[in-house]
Amino acid sequence: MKWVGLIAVLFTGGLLLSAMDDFPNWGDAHSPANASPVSQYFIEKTIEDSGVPNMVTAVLADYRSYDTMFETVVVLIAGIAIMAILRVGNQIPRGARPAPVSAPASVNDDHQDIIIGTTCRLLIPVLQLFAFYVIAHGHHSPGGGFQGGVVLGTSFILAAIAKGLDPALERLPETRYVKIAFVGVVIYSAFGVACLLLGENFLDYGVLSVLLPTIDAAEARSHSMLGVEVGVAFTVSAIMFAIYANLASKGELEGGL
Amino acid sequence: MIWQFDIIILIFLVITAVISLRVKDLLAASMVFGTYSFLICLLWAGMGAVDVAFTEATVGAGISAVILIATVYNTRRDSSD
Amino acid sequence: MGETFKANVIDHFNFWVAVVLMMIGLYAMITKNNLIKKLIGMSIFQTAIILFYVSAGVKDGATIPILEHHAAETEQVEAGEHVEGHPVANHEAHAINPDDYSNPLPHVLMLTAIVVGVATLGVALAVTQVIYKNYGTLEEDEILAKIKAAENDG
Amino acid sequence: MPEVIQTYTPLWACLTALLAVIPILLLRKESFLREGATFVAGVVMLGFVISMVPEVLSGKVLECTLVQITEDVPIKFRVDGLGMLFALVASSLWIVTSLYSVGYMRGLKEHSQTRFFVFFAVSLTATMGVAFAGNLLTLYLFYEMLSLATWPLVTHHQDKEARGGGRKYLAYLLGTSVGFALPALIFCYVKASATGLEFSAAGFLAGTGIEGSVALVLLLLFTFGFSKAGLMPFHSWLPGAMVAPTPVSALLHAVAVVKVGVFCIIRVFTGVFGLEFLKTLDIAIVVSWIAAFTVITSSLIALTQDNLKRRLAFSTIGQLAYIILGVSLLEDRAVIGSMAHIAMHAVGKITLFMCAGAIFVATGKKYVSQMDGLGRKMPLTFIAFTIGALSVIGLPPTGGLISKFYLVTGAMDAGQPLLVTVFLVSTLLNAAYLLPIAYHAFFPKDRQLSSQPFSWKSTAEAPWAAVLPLCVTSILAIVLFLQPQVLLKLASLMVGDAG
Amino acid sequence: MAEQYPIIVLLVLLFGALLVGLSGMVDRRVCFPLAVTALSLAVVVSVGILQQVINGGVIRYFVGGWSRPVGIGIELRIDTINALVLLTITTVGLLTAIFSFRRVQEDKTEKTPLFYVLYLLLIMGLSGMVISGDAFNLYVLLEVSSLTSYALIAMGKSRRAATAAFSYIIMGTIGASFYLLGVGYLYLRTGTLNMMEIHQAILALDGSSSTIVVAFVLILVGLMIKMAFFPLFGWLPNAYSYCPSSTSCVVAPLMTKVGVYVMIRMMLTVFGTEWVFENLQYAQWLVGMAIVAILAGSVMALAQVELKKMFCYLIVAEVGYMVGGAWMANHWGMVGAIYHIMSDAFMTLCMFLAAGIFLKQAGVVRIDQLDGMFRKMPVTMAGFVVGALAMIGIPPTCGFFSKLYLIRGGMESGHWGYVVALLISSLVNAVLFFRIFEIAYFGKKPAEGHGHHENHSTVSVIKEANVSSLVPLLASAAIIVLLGIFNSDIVELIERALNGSQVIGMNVLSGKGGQG
Repeated sequence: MKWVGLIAVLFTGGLLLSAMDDFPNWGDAHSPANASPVSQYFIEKTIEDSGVPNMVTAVLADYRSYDTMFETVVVLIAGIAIMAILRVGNQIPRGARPAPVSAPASVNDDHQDIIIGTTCRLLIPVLQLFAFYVIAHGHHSPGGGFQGGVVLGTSFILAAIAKGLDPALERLPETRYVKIAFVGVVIYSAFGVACLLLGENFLDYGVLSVLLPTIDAAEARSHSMLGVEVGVAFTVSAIMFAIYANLASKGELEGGL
Repeated sequence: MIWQFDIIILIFLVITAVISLRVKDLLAASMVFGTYSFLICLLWAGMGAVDVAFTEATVGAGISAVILIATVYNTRRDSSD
Repeated sequence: MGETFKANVIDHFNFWVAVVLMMIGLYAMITKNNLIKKLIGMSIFQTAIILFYVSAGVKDGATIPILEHHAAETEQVEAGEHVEGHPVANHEAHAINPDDYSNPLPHVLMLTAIVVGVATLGVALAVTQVIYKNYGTLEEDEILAKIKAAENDG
Repeated sequence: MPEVIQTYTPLWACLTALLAVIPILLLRKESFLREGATFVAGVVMLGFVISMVPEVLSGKVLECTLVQITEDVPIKFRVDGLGMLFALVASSLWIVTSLYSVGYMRGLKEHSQTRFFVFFAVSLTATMGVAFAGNLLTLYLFYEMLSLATWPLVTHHQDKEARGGGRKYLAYLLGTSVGFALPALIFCYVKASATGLEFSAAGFLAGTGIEGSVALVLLLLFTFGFSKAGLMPFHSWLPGAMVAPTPVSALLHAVAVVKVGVFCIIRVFTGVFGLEFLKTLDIAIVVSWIAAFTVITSSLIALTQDNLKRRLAFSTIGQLAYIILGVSLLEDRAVIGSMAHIAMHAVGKITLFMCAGAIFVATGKKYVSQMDGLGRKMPLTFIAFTIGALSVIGLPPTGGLISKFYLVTGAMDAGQPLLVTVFLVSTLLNAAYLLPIAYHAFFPKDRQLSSQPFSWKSTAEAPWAAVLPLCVTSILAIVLFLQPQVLLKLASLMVGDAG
Repeated sequence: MAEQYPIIVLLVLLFGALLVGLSGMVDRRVCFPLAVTALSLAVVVSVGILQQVINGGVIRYFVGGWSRPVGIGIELRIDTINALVLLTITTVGLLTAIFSFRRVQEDKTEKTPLFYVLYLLLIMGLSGMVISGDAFNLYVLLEVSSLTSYALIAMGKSRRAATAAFSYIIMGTIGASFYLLGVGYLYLRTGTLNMMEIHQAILALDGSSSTIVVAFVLILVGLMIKMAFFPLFGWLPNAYSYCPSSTSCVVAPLMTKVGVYVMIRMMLTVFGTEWVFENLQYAQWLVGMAIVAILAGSVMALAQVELKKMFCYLIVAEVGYMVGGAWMANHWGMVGAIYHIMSDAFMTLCMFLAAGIFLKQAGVVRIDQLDGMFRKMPVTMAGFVVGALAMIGIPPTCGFFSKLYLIRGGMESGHWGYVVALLISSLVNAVLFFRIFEIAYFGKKPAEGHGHHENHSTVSVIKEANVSSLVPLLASAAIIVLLGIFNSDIVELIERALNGSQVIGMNVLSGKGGQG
């Protein structure tokens, strides 16, 4: 197996490198990829089309927002898949989860350090605030729904690591994060469907200006992008936490690390 | 981007990748993988791909490493290779 | 000296390293015995591909693909004033030089790829845990031996 | 070109048997009504077929296109002389056989009779489909359908022997049809799809420029591909299929399966290549010699068989090879003889098989050696047997004489004295393996048996439903000797077009 | 509304999944009707799309309205070929969803909502892949369908489901990553992701770029892993045979077929046939590999004792059919390959549905456990027989006609080895299926000592499956026959896409496609 693998890998590597002399130079501004009309368009017209200075956000949430919608769906699938795989025999609870009688008698208790506890208590709100900033300010600075969503999810994960999974799950129980995850995709696609209903193509946000008479098409795009980013953040944050919660507890959602 | 800096990171990248695959302790491997992610995120930031870097920092160095560690915790730390 | 070195190696150095990283990851995916190691290899493979894409979008002397804040503010206002309905090209005065900004498209694509990567990793880790529950090991050869033993019993 | 009439009658004739499946299934609890349905369907089918006879005799061709299944080639029915001849034989003998099978199956209290009758009807549909097929694709379609529909019949007993026989049956038939006939078909499709693969007297392959070894390979692919014709070396499914209940053997060997095989080969010679085109290619002689070899070999093997059904099976192989030999001579008279032989042999052989079955039902005897003196017990059966044997051998006063006469004169026309000899030698062999059975049945070797006086009261025939059909077919064999005109006219229609 | 059909077909499935997920948490009984409704709507819409394409030619749908310049947004592009494949996907999805009804009734773990969410998203991913006109968007949807199928396979109750899923994940990720890398190479050289624009750029490069060649090889290898082309099929048999029946019934017919479709799409639309067949010298090699795949798949199928495993190896052989057909550089070969995508989807569906019913009703895993099935489950066997006849290639089922076109292509282009391999594989199929028929017809082999008696009590209670299982089976059998009977219409549609201006670069294919 090792030899087969090695040969396959070397062959692939040779193949990949064989085209190297045909490559444009690294950093060449006039390489086909960089000088293509598509890329030029993004750089030149983003502001005009939607007034969003962060081109990445604009391309992500507007020009190629169809991709991004499915990307969100991929995240959703990952969460659902992990629940489907790991929660074997574990009933997915309907309604409220019974509150744990006492703090779980797991190893976590030993690590329930005051320093960690305090740090987390300080850190988590800041993290969450930062997450909202990242989501909201994605138009102007690096960031957006994905990054913000992950940071938001991380804040819950941090809580789960520091205090144990159960307290974290009390705040964000399974039914809730599953719902949030679904709602995120619903929000995203609802923007697209709204455009559809107003007679334009799917995700053609410009037409949404009809709904708010004070804004024009460009602004409508800008605001819609924010809207879909919020949807992305919903799904991503919930699923990131879901992934962690399931993986950390072997799908039992109790105890944790 | 200072290209010397770029090269140093690239070399370190290869080193961390090899280490994370060769170390027999899976927990250590996961940690080194986190380092790898962080290095590659630095590299991207240097290349001007700030959004990608940000995402990699949160997802690669953050979530990926955490869920790897969570799995290692729930299974076994030692590995034959 | 510096110039020739740059021309011969640096021009494609990023691609070279990306390919090397891919090969490391791919080799680990194929040959490693431990399932977690396979998955680390998978992640390295994927990040290497991302590195490849991002390298393709780099421009010498260009900045990050975010327009400067002030310029953005003014342009936004202008856009709001001049454009009714569909946006039309009318910004000759504020022409943005594409060479000044990195190519944003690979970045967008790679955001997607990163997220796909972590999703795959999560699912794979979940499967790994199930395998561990079933077979009590994460070594491929031991799992195969146990499967064989189970088949011979049944 | 012959005048073409568009009509759906061929379709109806074909569908009648298929539609009969529904009442058979519905009436599965009422065995009498169920068999009544089979019988009625047979009569209706024969009615449809006969209704087309006058038009065909007057030189017209009936056509109907069902579906345009590929761009160029439709699923199409086309009734010409040869198809008519075959359809007549098949549909009339179906009635007889179904009557016989009622007697046989009841007599032996066979299991799963409904299934038997269902697949019986389906195989008849397929046979009619083959008879009326207007192009090669349709022919192939129904050919395969027949292979599959007859498999449950062959393996009806569902025991180990049936399993083996059935396996061999399908392995040979499907193997050759998929392995040889299908590529040949597709090759034709590639070469001549513009002609719609439609059979014509001139042959649709004429003018496609195939020649030499390619044409020979193609011809052999077809000849061996339609291995229902039992040409050596792809013959051994036929004795294997003897495990089937006798009505099946009768139908299979006399009517449906093997005749479909030779029919397809005749179609290939007369419709795909065309006799004239084959003459220019000068390749048919290869097939002639294969057939001649089969004729002699199978007759010799038949001599050694003690199981009556197996002996008849090898006889069938030889007789089929006659037909192929005749058509491969490419002479008008030989071809007419071949076509007529389909009918003559069918009538003769079905009589023989039904006799074998009747003997089995009445006495449980399967082996020739056990049949000493049986003629005194079952006089009607053995009289019929004798007539059938005469017909197969080709002696007066039976129809077999006529077809054999045409075949032999055709061989003379072709200037192949050696092949004439083959015909004559094999005739002697036929007589050698059939006539002693009849003779010893009436004049047993055992003195004790022969000394007993014969009286009608001591006879023990099979049930009337089994005896009546074989009487009918033996009479038919004689009638065909006296009145062969319709058959010969139908057969010569095919040759006349070419000339 | 009609011009929005391309997106609606996906949205119906997406919202179906979301609704199932949200309402399924409240009451899981709504999952099945919701899923079936969503899939039925998707079928209706894809029929609408097919009609539109037939009447109005290629549909180009620009998501977000970004049509100028082409390539900044994402384009959905539907010609007759992908309209047909789309219809196939949604139909298979609907039939299997109906089949899954039993699973819902008996599922006690309350995973039903999760199953249907993943199921609908899988169908959505596959449909999206098929109609996408953007190389990267195709990757995203490829991952959507891959992730869902990983999860669906890993949900199997068998202990080995997880290991099978793991190797599937590893191989699938390698495949998808190769595809992604290939698209990266393409992007590097052409600067766009839109398939048509890439094609224009490749034409402009005039075949001189080695990057494009490497990109093509990468994409091809990636897709070959995804479609389980020999020798990269190792993941398939375990993955498809240890998963729940309702999963295997949708994954087995569709995943490999969509892989083949994407390969053909790459050859036709992205790289263009002149480039692929004239600039690259791989065609002979690939046909050769296809021959090996066909023979190897057939031989390995012969060696199997488990029913589903046998079907899995048959899939490997069938993939060989299609790859070989596509790479013959012949009009009829290509037509046959595309037609076979559809016919094989339904044939495989029929096979796996029957296998699922046997497993459910009688606990059949091995072939020799099928004894006496003709008597015990006549209707199921009837459906199975139709599927089996199609696999063997008996007219008038669709299997015959796909073989007809493929062999015609092989003969016209002189690939005699392929023709022979196809015939051998047909014969092997005949042996395989008649072995099954024989067992099902005759019952167990007589020489089986005590095991026979033990089984007897369980065997006698075997009953015919219920309606929700039989309807999809019989429907797929009917579709197999209908596809065969109306094959000339379908082929006409395929040819329209191949010959017309819909797909660029058909000179090679239509030039050689004349009548011989």
